[in-house]
Amino acid sequence: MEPQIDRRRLLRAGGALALVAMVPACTSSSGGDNGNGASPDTSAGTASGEAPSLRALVDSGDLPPVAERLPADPAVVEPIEQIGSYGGTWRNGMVGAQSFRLDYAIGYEPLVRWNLAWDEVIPNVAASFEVSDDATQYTFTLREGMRWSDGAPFTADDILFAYDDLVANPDVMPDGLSLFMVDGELATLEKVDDTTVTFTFPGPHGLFLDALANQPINVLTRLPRHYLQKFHRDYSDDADQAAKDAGFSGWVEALQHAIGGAALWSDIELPRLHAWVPTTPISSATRMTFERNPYYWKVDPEGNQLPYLDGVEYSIVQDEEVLLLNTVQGEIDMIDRVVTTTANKPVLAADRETAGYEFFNLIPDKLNTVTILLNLTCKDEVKREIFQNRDFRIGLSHAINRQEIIDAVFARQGEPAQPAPLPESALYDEEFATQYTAYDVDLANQHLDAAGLTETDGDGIRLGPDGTPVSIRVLAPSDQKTELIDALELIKGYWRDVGVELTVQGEGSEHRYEILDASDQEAHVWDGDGGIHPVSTPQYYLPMDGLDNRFAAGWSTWLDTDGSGEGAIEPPDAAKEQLELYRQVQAEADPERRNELMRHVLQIAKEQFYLIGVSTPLPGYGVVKNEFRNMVDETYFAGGFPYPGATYPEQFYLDN
Amino acid sequence: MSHDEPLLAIDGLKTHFFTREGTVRAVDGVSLTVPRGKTVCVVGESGCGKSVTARSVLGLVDEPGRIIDGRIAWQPGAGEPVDLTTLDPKGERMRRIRGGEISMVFQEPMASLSPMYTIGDQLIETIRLHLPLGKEEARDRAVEQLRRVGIPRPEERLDAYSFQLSGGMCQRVMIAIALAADPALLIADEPTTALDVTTQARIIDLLRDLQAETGMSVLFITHDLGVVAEIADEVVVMYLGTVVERGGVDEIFHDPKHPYTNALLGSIPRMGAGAGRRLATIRGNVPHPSDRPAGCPFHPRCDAAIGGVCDVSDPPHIVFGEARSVRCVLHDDGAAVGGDFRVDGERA
Amino acid sequence: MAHTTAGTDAATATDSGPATDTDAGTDSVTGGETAARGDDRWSSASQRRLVWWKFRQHKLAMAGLVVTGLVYLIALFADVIAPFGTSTFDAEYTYAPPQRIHVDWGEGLYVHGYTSTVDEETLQLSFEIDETQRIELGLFVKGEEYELFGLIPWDRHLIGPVDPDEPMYLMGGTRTGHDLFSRIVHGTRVSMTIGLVGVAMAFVLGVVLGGVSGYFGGRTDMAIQRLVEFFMSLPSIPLWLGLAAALPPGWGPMQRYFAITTILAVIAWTDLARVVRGRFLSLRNEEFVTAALLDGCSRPRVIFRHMLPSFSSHLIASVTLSIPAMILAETSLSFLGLGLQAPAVSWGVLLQDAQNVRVLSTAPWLMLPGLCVIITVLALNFVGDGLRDAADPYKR
Amino acid sequence: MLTFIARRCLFMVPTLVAISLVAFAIIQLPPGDYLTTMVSRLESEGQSVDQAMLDGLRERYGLGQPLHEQYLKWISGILLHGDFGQSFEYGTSVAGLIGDRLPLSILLTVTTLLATWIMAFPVGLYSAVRQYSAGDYIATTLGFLGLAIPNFMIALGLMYVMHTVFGYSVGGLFSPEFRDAAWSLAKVGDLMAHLWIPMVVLGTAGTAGLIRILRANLLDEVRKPYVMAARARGVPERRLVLKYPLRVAMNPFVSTVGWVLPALISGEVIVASVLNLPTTGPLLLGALQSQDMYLAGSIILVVSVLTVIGTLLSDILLAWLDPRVRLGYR
Repeated sequence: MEPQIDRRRLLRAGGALALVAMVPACTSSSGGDNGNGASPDTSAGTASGEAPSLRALVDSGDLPPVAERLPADPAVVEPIEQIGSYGGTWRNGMVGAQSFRLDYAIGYEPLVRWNLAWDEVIPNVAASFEVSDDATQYTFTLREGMRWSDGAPFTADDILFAYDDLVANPDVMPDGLSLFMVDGELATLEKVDDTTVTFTFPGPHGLFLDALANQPINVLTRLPRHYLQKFHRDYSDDADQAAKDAGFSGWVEALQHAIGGAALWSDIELPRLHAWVPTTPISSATRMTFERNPYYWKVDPEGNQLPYLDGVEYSIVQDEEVLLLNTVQGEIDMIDRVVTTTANKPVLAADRETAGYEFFNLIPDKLNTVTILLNLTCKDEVKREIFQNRDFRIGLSHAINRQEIIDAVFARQGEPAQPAPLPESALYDEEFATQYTAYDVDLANQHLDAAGLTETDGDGIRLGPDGTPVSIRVLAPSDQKTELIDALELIKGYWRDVGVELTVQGEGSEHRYEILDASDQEAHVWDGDGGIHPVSTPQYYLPMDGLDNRFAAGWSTWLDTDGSGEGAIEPPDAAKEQLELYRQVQAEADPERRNELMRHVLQIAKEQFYLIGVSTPLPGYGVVKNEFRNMVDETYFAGGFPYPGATYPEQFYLDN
Repeated sequence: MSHDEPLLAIDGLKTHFFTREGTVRAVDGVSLTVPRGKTVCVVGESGCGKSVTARSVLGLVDEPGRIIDGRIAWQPGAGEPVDLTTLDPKGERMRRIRGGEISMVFQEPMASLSPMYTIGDQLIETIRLHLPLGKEEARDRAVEQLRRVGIPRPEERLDAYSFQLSGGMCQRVMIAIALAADPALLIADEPTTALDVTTQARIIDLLRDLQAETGMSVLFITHDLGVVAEIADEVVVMYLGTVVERGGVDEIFHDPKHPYTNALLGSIPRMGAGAGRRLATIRGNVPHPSDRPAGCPFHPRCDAAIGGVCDVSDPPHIVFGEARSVRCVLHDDGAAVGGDFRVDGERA
Repeated sequence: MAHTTAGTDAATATDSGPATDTDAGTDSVTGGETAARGDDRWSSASQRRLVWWKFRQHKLAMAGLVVTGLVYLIALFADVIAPFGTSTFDAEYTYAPPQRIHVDWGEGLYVHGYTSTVDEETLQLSFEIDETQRIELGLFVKGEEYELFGLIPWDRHLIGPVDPDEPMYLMGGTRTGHDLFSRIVHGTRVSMTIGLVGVAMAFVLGVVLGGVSGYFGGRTDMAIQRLVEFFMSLPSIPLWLGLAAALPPGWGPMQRYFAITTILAVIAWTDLARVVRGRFLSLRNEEFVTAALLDGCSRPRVIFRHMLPSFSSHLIASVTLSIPAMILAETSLSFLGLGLQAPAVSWGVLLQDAQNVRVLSTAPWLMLPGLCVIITVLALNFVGDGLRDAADPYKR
Repeated sequence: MLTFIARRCLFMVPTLVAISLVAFAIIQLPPGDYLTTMVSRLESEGQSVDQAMLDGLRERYGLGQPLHEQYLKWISGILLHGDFGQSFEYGTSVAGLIGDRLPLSILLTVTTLLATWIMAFPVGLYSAVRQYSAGDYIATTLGFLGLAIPNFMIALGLMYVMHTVFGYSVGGLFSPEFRDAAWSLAKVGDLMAHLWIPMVVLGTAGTAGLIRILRANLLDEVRKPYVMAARARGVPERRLVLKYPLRVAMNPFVSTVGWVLPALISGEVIVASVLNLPTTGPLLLGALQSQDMYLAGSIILVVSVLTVIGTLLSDILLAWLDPRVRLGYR
């Protein structure tokens, strides 16, 4: 629950790209052979380098030689700074057993992944891929001779098992996974040969590759058939018994456990494709340790098997202050979350010299520091009518003294801005970002008057059409992002000055989501996502299903169900048009055309002015020890960019 | 009993309590003697300082009380008497006197025994503190002591706890503990007050028998004149921290000199006296020692008080004989003094 | 918490043993011999006065009483004492260190303003005293309007800048640029009353259940004892967590406040119940109770007119000792983020902001609410301790 | 004595049943369940959650079933198979998780309790024997200070001071070099070097409380007639205090044994979080916050059962110590 989970974003275009790793692979139909221009195809033959600890095992006969462990065409990772040396442990930490931290740091080995610049999907586990022009067929070519961490071969059958026997098996997953669906129908998977599979969707699915690359632990590359088939009724008659022996109620539960992903960190026996495999489960009391995967399938340009680092160690602390103190004592090699908050920056900065670390930048994919989402389909019809009035929203926006909030709450960082694509984004629109941000009480009053709220009561609060004072109860998180409530407290005063009452309703996460789910809020506050990548994170720009982005649940229900869903309210034509445009985005295979379509969606969002923002999101930062090398200077912090996994942890090394 | 020196002689004892509210003169110049082999009773209403006097003897006065003046001469055998007031209350000499030479029995037998230990434990402890006996011998002596105070099946009772015994039994145990080391003086501080009447009588009988048997002296503190009549050889009447009258038991009962003694006696119901007759009561209450009246402390309640005299000057101490004296202006008259003196002289 | 059980145990423990400590026999020296009959002030004084005399002797307790009184006064007059309201802030003064009050014999009190800069790289705020900026202070100055006791509109503040828009940060600025001093003063209200209200609730529960248990004994006692035992064997944190998290949605600060208080009371009543029961058990067999019953007094009358008053001072002592425990519990709850929440202002809420290394290293003055907690709890404990010592004035 | 113990054991049964019910109920009180927690966590990371996956999980965890069925499933698992169920968050068996941490909790509790006694005993004794002396006032003030400072403030302050002044590696019970080492004298020494901080933090309040209790009780007892009587029969002063009143004044010490565990575990929740100790407290806190139902419920249950057993032990100890209790006179 650190207050600052809000940094995700992307490299400034063109910045720091010298470091790029894998050669850009073909996004569309041109499927290269191994997608790896920088390295010879025959790297297996030259793969001489391996960690001394593994060589010892090879020498003693406990492990096959490295050439046999690597696939025929191992992935070649271009180091960010230079070729590293073997050894050392990456010391990291997390608060509580939060397995998703591991997903991001260690688990990111999907079929295809994002490049460092976060603008292109490139091969990973798949050596190459091919997309049909209509974006309905996706063919992935796997690496021959690639192995799971226990030495068993990884083949097309593993993908088939993961998909056909688990994800698409109604006994195991009654509803399937939406990732593989178009219009509610699952794709079909076909095995072309031992290293080739093809997904066929019932309709165009232009964002399928993006979706695969967005997920830190995608199901297709982490469900080993040889290990899990003992739990599957179709493969083993004793599946139920095996599941019960393993502590599950039955075979389905055992498999669901595996699909859910938690098994990755609780079952250390589970074979995987990651650079490091755990030696202790996440349930260990104080720390979780990892050691290198001897069968890891990536090499550096000189043919040395990765990873460089021998292991990873996560200390599991219970309080973030402990982690902070550990960090300033130089006991953490690289950390980018939890302790690296804006508030902690002075503390961390003070000890940079003594502890020997530096900062690196994180560009968050956040939308804004404070996004106020009036519920445009509020259950209170009077308020709904008021909130839907664009002048009302413009008036409220002009009433906010953004600079004062920036000074008081956000450490004087950032510029006044609306929730809109950020300057770093390809879809940046200055007018969208800055419209109505001027602090002008007179102008605010004019707009509010124009909204028809001209009468006031004795306390100077404007009266709504029903004669009651206009008040907005804003739902806010009480257990995280405390700056939101701080900011609301200030906004309360500004709005009071223009005759609108604001009350803050702070709630813990669970209850907050319940309220949002029922659309019972009058308004809520969040920071929001999609400042960099509106295409993959569009939910704050148009009415879409979701929780934190719920500003018009009635409309999105109407749009999703063609007006038949419970609580559906017919949206204005603008919103209908937005959704129509976005559907085209989803079906479009060409990224450029997607951006073009998305600009239309954003144009409408700008005109509609659904949400009120305060300022540009604060830049994030991470801490990296001076001897911890091959770490980028700047990267993105975003839900869709599984960081730090996306920065190739396998090529990190310790420089002694 | 080879010499006439009294066993215990208290002279001008002053024990004051220095509280924040002021000084409480609980004992203010008490003098009395306990002859060898005799029983001396100290009588008086509650709050007159009898208990404090008794405790002062053994140095058992708690903070914030202090003996500020006077002598307590203790002379158990031949040789120089010891002034108990000069002994360190926590010192070894005083410790040996307590329980060894002078024993004390308290008002509440039940509460005077620790509930956490068996009575045998506490009895044997006392024996071994004062007599050079081994464990077994001490145990035998303990059984003997219990038998001596009339406890049936003493061997079993040794392992009993105080709360398993009746009040009378407990008092017998206390007496057994007190007598365990053959003390020369037993101070009994209202030992029967908390007991019912029949038990009271038995305990009194027991004490009398034991005294006869051992020849020890007893300083008996009570407010019950009936008990006094039964066991006392000599009587000391106290009022508000001072001795107002001393004398032999018969003298006190038959010829009380102090109006207070008189009044006390008047408040006892008498057998045969007219059933319809009202008991005399003493006017008013005992004042708090910190609010002691000027002059004679008893004058506000005294029917015979002489205005201008009793409330102004301290009453004179009139001595009629070795063991007979009174503090009252009424007896400062030559004739009266003479007459009484003679009578007393004959009796002494 | 550990304090709760330990703190009030003493009162229970004193009633062990068959020889009850209420007997004023001749055995205890001053008490026995002196406080007997006689129409002096000792015997004629009511028990309440006796307790008071005894209490006065305990110097620490008296000091505690004075401090406690002051704190409650502050709570009562918070609006007057605090220079600013709870929502006033100055964005330039986030994490501002405390200002020093200067005295100019000619012109009165003043403080210097700050010029603040932020290091773009480290985000470190630094404050320079700006000698040229002289902010005049005054006593009973005009400032923000408020309603004293919620009734009387007024705008005077005990101390404050002569121009109410000027910054005055005697105890420094908070994370959001509010005046810490004002916040502490306002927080006094919630923090001090939460103890009172909570204890009042716990008191009713404890006295009724403990009384019933102790008076009737037998099966009733058994049942209630099991209940007490049960409540005591549950770790209190999960109880707090569960109950606090279960608070109905949409509750305002006031309702939340009462809910939290109730939760604290639900946990605290067991101690009081044990004390009361112990007292009742030892009193049940006292003669005056039997006498009252024989006199034909009804049972409730016996309980409330005869038995309760005889140990009311013990009760008061126990109650006083549980108030600080409540205050501590509120801070702990707030620490866990389960207690009151901003914008409500209590010491616990203020401390929530102070629970981090940043504050310890760069803004230690934000720990001041902790000092207030300590001082107040200390004072209340002394008062309670003194009361407990004095509860039985006949004892010594 | 045997019947006494048997009777007490019998009384434990309804208490335990009630505790198991309430332990289960407490975790059901907050709105939502583990999955909503998971969703909110992922949402705050910007991840969207697949509804189908959620439904599958809800089914798998049995969260859709009525409460009483969930309870029966849980409690029968415990009673019949010793199976406390699975932790949602950790994906492993609850028994294993608790088993890893409980010994340390108990170690910490027991050492803290002992330290508390060792500290409180002489100080309380002194404070009572020398009532209103300078030493008494100092002990009283220090004791109350211990009571007055919130635990988490002591913990945080101590941690910070250790870090800034001594450059001490904070958090945890072992130095890095001993974490993986086999048990040895040096490792035990290292443990002790780390253990004192939580002991101080956890123990201060308890010590202060016990000092007060001992002082008050001893003062009461010292004034009892039997002390005077013992003095009057020549028992030496030292023995007088140590043998007689102290035995009675010990009772509350013994009575605290039972209640100490829940109190310390509650206190430990905060302290262990701040000091990063691998004990049950933080596990419980985390489980409650994420609504990891079986884990939280089982910890509460285990701790409560231990408490009830502790109470039983303290009652037996009390009976052994105090003949009045033993012989049924109280």
